[in-house]
Amino acid sequence: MTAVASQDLAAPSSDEPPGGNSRPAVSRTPTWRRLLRRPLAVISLAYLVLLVLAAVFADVVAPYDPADLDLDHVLSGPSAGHLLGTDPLGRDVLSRLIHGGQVSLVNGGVAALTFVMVGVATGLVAGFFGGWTDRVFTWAVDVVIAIPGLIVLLVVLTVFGGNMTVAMAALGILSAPGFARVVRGVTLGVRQELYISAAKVSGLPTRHILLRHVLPRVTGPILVQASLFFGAALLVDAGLAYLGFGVQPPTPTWGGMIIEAASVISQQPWLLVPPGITLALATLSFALLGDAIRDTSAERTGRQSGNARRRSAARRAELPRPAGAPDPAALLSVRGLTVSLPTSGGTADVVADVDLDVRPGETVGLVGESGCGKSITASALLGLLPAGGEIRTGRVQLGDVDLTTAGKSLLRSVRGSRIALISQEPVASLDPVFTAGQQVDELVRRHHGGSRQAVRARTLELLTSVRLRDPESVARRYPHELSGGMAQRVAIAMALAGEPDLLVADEPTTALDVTVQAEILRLLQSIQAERGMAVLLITHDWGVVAQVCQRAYVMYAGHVVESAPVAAMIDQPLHPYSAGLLASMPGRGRPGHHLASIPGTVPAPADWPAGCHFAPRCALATEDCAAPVPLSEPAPGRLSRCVHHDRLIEGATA
Amino acid sequence: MNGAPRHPSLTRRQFVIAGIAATGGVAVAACSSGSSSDAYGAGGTAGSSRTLRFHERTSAPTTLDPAVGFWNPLAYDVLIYRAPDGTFQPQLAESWQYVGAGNTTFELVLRPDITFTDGTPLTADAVRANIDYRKDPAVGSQSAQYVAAISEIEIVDDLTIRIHLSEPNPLLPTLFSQGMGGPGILVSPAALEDPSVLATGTHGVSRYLLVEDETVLGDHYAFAANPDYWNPDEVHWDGVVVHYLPEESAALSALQTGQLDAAWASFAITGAGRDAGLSVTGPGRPIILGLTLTDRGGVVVPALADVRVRQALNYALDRTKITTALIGESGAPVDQLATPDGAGWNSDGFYPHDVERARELLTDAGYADGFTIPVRLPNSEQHTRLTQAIADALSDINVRLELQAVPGNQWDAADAATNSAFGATYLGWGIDDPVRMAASFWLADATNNTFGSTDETLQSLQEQAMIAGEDDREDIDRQIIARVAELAWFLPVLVQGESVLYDDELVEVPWVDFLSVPTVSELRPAS
Amino acid sequence: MLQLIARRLSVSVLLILLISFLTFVLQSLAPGDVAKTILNSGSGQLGGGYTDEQYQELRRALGLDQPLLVQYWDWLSHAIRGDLGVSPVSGVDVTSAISSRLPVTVSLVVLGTVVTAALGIGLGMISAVRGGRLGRVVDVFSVIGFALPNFWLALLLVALFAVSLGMLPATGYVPIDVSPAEWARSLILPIATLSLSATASFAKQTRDSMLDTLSRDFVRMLRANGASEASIVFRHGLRNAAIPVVTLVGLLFIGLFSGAVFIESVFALPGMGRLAVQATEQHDLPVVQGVVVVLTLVVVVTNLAVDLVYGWLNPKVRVS
Amino acid sequence: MTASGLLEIQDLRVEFAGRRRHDAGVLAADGVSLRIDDAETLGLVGESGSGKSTIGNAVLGLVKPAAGRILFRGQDVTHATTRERRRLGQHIQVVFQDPYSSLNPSRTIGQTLGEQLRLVRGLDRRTTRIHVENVLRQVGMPADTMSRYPAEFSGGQRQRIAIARALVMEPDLVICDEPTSALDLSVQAQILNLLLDLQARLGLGYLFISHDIDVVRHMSHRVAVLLHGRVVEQGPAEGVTRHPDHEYTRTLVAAVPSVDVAAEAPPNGRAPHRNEQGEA
Repeated sequence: MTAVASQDLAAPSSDEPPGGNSRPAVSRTPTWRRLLRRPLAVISLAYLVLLVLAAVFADVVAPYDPADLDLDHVLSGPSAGHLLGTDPLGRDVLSRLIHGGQVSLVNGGVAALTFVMVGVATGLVAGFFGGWTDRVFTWAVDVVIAIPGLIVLLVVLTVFGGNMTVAMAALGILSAPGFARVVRGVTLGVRQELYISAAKVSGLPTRHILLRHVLPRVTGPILVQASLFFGAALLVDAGLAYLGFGVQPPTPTWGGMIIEAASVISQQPWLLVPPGITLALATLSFALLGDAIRDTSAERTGRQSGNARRRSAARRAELPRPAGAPDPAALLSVRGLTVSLPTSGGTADVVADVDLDVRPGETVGLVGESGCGKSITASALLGLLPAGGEIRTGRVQLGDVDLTTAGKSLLRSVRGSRIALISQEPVASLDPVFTAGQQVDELVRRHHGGSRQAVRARTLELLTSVRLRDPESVARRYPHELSGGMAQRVAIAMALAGEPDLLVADEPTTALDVTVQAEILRLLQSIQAERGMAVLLITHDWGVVAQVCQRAYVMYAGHVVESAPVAAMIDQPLHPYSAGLLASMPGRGRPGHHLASIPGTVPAPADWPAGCHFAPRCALATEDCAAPVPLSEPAPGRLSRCVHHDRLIEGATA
Repeated sequence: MNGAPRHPSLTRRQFVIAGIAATGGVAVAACSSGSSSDAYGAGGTAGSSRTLRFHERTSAPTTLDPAVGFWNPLAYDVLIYRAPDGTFQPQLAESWQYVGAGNTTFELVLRPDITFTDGTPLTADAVRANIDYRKDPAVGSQSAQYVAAISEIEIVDDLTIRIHLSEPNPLLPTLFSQGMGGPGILVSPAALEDPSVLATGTHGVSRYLLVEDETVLGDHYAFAANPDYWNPDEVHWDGVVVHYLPEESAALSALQTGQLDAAWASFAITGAGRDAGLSVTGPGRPIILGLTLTDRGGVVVPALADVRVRQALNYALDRTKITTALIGESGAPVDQLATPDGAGWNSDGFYPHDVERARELLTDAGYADGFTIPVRLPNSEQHTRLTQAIADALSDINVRLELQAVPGNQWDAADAATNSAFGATYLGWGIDDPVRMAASFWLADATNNTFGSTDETLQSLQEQAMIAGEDDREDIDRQIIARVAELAWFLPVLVQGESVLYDDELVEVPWVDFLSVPTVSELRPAS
Repeated sequence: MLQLIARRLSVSVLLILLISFLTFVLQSLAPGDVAKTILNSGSGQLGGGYTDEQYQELRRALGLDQPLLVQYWDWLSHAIRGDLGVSPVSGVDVTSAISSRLPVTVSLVVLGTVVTAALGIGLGMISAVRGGRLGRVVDVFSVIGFALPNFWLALLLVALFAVSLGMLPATGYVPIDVSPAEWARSLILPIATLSLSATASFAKQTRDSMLDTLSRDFVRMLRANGASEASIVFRHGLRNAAIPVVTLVGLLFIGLFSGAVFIESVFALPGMGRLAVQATEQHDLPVVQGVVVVLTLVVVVTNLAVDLVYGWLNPKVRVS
Repeated sequence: MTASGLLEIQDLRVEFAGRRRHDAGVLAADGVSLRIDDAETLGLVGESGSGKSTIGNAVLGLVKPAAGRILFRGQDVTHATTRERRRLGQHIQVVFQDPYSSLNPSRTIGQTLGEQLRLVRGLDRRTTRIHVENVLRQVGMPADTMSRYPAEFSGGQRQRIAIARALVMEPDLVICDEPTSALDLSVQAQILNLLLDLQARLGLGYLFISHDIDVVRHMSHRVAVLLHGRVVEQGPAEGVTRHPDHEYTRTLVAAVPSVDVAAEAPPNGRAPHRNEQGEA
C-alpha cells in the first residue's frame, strides 16, 4: 500500500487552500449591510428615519406651528393650505403629526429601552449563571407574567398622575419577562457552545465573556424583539391615550390625535385617517424591520453558506452522456443519474452521472466523505429530494419501474413495499410524539391492513425480528425513552413493515457506539440472510464496508470514482481518492507517525473542476486530468474514473 | 340643584358633566318590555307593547341609591317636582310653604293614600327617615351639607311635617325636589332599615319597576310599567331601557341602526345625527365651562391679585368664536356664571371681546408684557380643547397658560391642597341657584374657593338672599351674579348643553329650551 | 398529574396573594380615594361638591383611615372565605358584579381565541403544505394585523359594517340565553376586530412550525417507508407542529383579556374590561382586587391547561 | 515515575445531579487516577457516557469534582479559584470536538485568538498580532485568517484554528476532546498529523480523548479505557489496544470493524452470527 499523498504538514497552508474557497465570504458582510439589500427593510427603515428626522427637525419641517389655533377653520378636510386638514381647534394636522412623533417616538423608545435592558440583563444573567439565579428568575417571570398588565398599567398611571414616561417604563418591565425568557433560552444555548468553555479555560473574565461572546449572539433576538416591541409600544401608547391617559396639551401625540379624531368621528371622520395610518405604518415598519433583522441574522450565523452561483451555468452545459441501458439482472439499476439542488446563487448539480447496480440479496456499499453526494443519491432513489432538488437526467430502474418517471402515487406505493430506508439519527428518525408501537403499527396497517389486533400482532412480530428483547414494552415507549440502538432497531422494524426488496441504509450506525454498531450490523446481516433482501449501505467507514458489503462504490464530489468487489478494492484501490482514503485510516498507519493524508477538502459543487473532480488534490494529477474523465474498466468487474489507475498498481508493487 | 351623577370619569368619554340647572334632575331611564329581543330591548312601535330605548350618557351611574346623587324619575317620585321649565310642582307633596318670615321653618303636606312599591304607606315618618338617611356621613350624600342645617323635624300629623332650620335657607323647595340626592327623593322607610338593598334595586314610589333579569348594572337598566302607580296618566310606556354607552359615537351608530329610539347627545354627535335624518331638540342640561381664576390673592401668580388683570383676561376672549368653533349650536357664549335668561342672568353682559381694552387694563396694572398662569385641568378631550382655545386667545395679550392636565379621576376642584399650587383651575359646573353657587364658589368657606377669597358685598348679598321672600330673590340673584362678574373671579366662556336625538316616528319630546333639564319620564310615544 | 395540578394551584395562591397585595399598595398610593369618588359621583359637577368634614367623615365610615395593612388584611380575610366584598362606590357585591360581567368577556375571549386559532391554524397548515403565494399573503397580513391599533380598526369596522352597510349591530351585547342568534350577531364585529390582528400571525407561526416539522428526519423516514401523505401532514405534522402552537393559544387567550378592554369600550359591551377600567378610575379597591384575582386565576389556569395539553402532546415533558 | 508529572489525577469523582430532584446522581467519574508526563500523550477511550469528556472538563475546571485531586506540576488545582484558573489557562488548553461550536461565529479569528493574550497576558495590540500570526502559521493557516469569520472556513480549517487558539497561550498540556470526531477521514489525518508535529516540536502533553480506538492507538503513548466512569484498563497503547486484559476492552476492540478482514474472506457467511443480546 502506498502513501499516495503524504505531505509536509508544517508547510503553511499546504493542506487546504487558503481562505477556504469552499466556504464563500458571504457572511463577512456586516449584518446591517445585508439588511440594506432587502427592499422591505430599506423602505421600513427609510420611513422610520423620515419620522425621526421629521420629529427632530419638526420646527423647520412643519408648515405650521402645531399649537397655532385657527377657530375659523376647524375640522376642514384636506386642502391646499392644510394638506391633511385641520383638527377641532383649526390646527394643521400635518404639522401636529410631525411634531407628534417627538413624544410618541420617545415614549416608544422609553418602553423599548426598558424592555431590552430588563429583558437582556435578567435573561443573560439567569441563562449564563443558572443555579439559584435561574430559579429566582423563573419564579419572577411566572409572577410578572401572571400580573394583569393593563390593569397594573392603569394603576401605575393613576399613581404617577398620568406620567407616560413612567407608564412606558412600566410597560417595558411588564412585557420583559417573555423576552427575558427568549434571551435566557438563547444564552443557555450559547453557554453550551464550546467557545464559551474555551474562553473560560483561557481564564477570560466573566464580564468579558458575557459582553463579548454571549451578548453578540443574543443581539439578533434583541434587535428583533426590540423592534417588534417598539411598534407594539406605540400601539399601547395610543391605546392608553384612548383610555384617557394622554400627554399634556397642547403637545401633540399620535395617540392623542387618534383620540381627538375619535371624539369628533361623527363630525369629521377623515381625522381618524392621518394619525391612524402614520401610527400603523410606523408599527408596520418596526415589525418588518424586525422580521428582516431576524432573517439576516439567521443568514449570518447559519452554518451552511455555500454559494454555487458562479459555476452553475457552466455546469449545465456539461451534460452527462445519455444514460446507458440498465442492467436487467439488477434489482436496482441506476444510469446516468444527475441531481441538482438549489443553492444561494441558483442551482447546482450535486450528483453527476452516477451509475449504480444492486442485485437481489446483495449488499452494496456507497462510500465517501461528506459532501460527496452519497445521501443525495439515496434521497433521489427514494424520490425524497429536498425542496427544489431535481433529478436532471438519468434513470432509476427498480424492477420494472423507472422511479424517475413514476408518478407520485406509484412512487408512494413503491416506497416501503419495494424500497425502504433507515437513516443516521435513530432517535430523530422516529416521531417523538408517538410510541414506537404506534409508528410501526401505522406502516403495518398501511402495507397490510387488518384489524387492530392483527396489526399489533404483526408489529410485535417485527419488533421481535429485530432482536428487541421485550418487544411489548418497547412498543409502549416513546422515542426519547429508547437508547440509540433500540431506536435504530425500531426504525429497522418500520422499514421491514412493507417487506421491501431493497433497504437503503443511510449511515445507519454512524451515531452509535462501536459495540452497538456491531450489533446493528450483525442484525442487518442476519435479516438480510433471512429475507434475501438487498441492502444499499451508505457510509464513510471503510470498516463497516469491509464487514458487510460485497461490492462498493466510492463517490467523490458527485461522481462515482471507483467500483469494485470490496476485498479487491481494499487490497488494491484503482482510484487515487480511494487509495488516499484507505491510507489515511489511523488503524492502518504506524502509531505516532504521520498518516498518509489527502491535502485540502472536498470542494463545494460550485467549485468542481471541469475535468477530474479529484485532480486538484491528487498527487498523480497531470494535464490529462483537466478533461472530463469517463469510467473505465481496468480489470474485470472493476471500474475507475482515473486516467492514471495503472500508476497506482505500479506504486503498489514498487 | 340636582344632579346628574356624572361622576368625573377620567376618560375622554366625555366626562362632561351633567350639571344641571337648578331645575330638574336628570333621569335615566326607561322601561323595558318583558321580552327584549336584542341588546337594546324591543323596538318601539311593535304593536301593543311599546318600549323606549334610550341612551342616557357615557358614564353609567355607580349606584342606584338615590341619596348618592342619582335620581331616577322612573323609579322614584319626589315630594316636589321641578319641571323642565323650572317651576315647582306638587308630586308626593300636595303643598309646601315657609312658615313665617326669615326662611327658617318649612312645612310640607303629603299626598294621602300613597304607598311605596313595597307596600309601606307614605307618612311624615317616612320623610323623617329619609332626612336622617341623608345625614349619615357613611352614605356620602351630596345633600348632607344642606340637610345638616335641619335642626329639628316636627311631625305635625301623619301627613304634615315641619322642618326647622338652624340658619335661614330659601332653597328648601329645591332641597325637597329631585336635585343632589336630597331627601325629597323618597325611599321606602322599610328599605332604609337595610340600605344596602338600595344599590342594586329601586324602593320608591315608582312609575316603573326595575327588571333585574334584563339589567346589567353599569351598562343598561330595564324597567317595566308599574300597574299600581298612583298616577297612571304619567306612565307613557310599557317599558323603558336606559343605556349608558361608553362612546357617544356608539350611541349615534345605535340610533342610526335603529338599536336606540332616543339619546342625549353632545355637540360631538348632534350635527351628525341631524345630518343622518334624526330629529333634534335642545340643547338642554346646561353646564358652564371656563376657568376659575382661583388665585385672587396673588399667591402663585401675583398679577391675578389685580382686578384689572382678571378683567383684562375676560375682555381678551372672543367667546362667540370659541363657542361656534368648538360646540356649534350646542351652546352659547356667556361672560357670567348664569344661564342666558336663567336665575341671576344680566342680559347686558359684562365683557365683550375687546383686546384693546384688555391691553389697556394690563398696561394700567403694569403687566403689559404679560405673565404666566399655571392651570390645572382634567385631561379629557373636550376640556383640554377648550382650555387650549382660551390659552390661544390669552396669548394675544401676552398671557401664557401653563397647562397641567391630570387624569380625570384625579381631578377635584375641591382639592385645595393640590390646587393651591395653581393660579387657575378648570371650571365645569351645572348652573345652580346663585345662593347655592355661593356655597360652592364665593363664600369664604366655599368648597371650590381654593384660596378662601372673600368679598364683603357678596357676603351681604348672600345674607339678604337667605332671608328674602320668593319675590325679592330675583333681583338679589342678579346683583350677586353681577358682583361676581365685576370681581372677575372667573373666566367663563360658554354654556354648553346637550340635545336629544330621536326618531320622531317613535318618540315625542315635548319641550325644550336652554334652561330645561328634561327627564326621560317626559318622553312619550309619538302620536 | 393530580399532584402537578395541586402544586401549581398552591403556587398560584401565593401568586394571587402577592399580586393582590401589590395592586392594593399601588392603588392606595394613588392620589384621590374612593371617598372622593362617592362624594363627587352625585354632584353633577366637575368635582368639588363637598366639604372637607364630609370627606373626612366618609373616610372614617369606609375605614380608609385605617393603616394599609389593616385594610388589606380586612380584604384578605374576607376574600379567603370567598367573600370579595362590596363595592363602596356602587354598593354592589363584587362577586356578583364580576359574575354578571364575566360571561361577556369570556364569550368575547373564548370565541376570539377559537376563531383566531381555527382560522390561523387552518391557514397556516394550508400555506405550509401548499406554500407559495398563500404563504406570502399570510406573511403580509400577519404584519399588517400586528400594526393596526385595534380600537382604531374597531371604529372603522363599525363605520363600515354597522353604520354604512347596516349589516350588524354597532354596539351592545345580547346574552346567549336571551337569543343565541342575536348573541352571535352582537359578537361578530368585536371578534372580527380581535381576530383580524391575531389570525395572520397565528397562521404564520403555525406554518413555520409545520414547515419545521415537515423538514425533520422522521418525516423523511415515514415518507420513505410508505406512510400516507395525509397521515404525515395531519397525524404526525399537526401533532408535532401543535406543540409550539399550543403555547401560542395560551398567550393569545391571556392577551385577548387585555385586548377586550378596548374592544368592550368601542362596542359598548358590558364586560370585565370596562368594569376594571371604571373601578380603577373610581379607586374602587374591592372591585379592582376582585378583577385582579379573577384575571390572575385565568392566567394561572390557562398556563396550567397549556402545560397539561403540552404534556399530552409532547411525551418528553409529560409528567407522571 | 517521578512524584510530579505534568498532570496527575488522583481518585477523581464527579457526580451529576439527577434530572429530577429525587433522582440519584449520575457518577460520571468514579475513582479515576491518571497521569501524564511532559510531551506524553495519554489516550482516553470509551463509549458515550463513559465519562471521558467529564474527566477532561474536570481538569479544565469546567465541572466541579466531588472528590479526588487534580495536580498540575505537583500543585493541587482541583478547586482553583478564578484567579488561579487564569494563570492555569496559560498552561492547560483545550481543543474540542465540534469545530463549528468551538469558535464564536460573530467574532473574527483574530479577535478570538487575540483576546486571551490581551486580557490575560496584557499584551498590546501589535505584539498580540505578531503572536497570533505566528501561531496561525504553525497550524498551517495563512495570515489573512485573522480578519475572517469562522463561517468562512471548512471544518478542518476551523479545527486548525481551534488548535491555534489553544497554542497561542503556549501551554504545556492540551486536552484534546474528540478533536477529529466531526471530521472526514482525509481531514482527520491532516489534523492528527498536525497534532503529532506540534507535540514533537513543542513538547506538549496531550490528554487525548476519543471513542475511536484506532485513533487513540495512533496518537497515544499510553491508553486508559473507561467504562461507566471507571478506568478498567490502563497501559502502553499497543499493549492495551492489541492485547487487552480486560473483558470490556476486548469487546470494544473486537467491535471495531476492520478493513483488513475483508481482504481475507468474502463477507457473506464470514461473520458467524453470535447470539445477539437484544437491548431492553
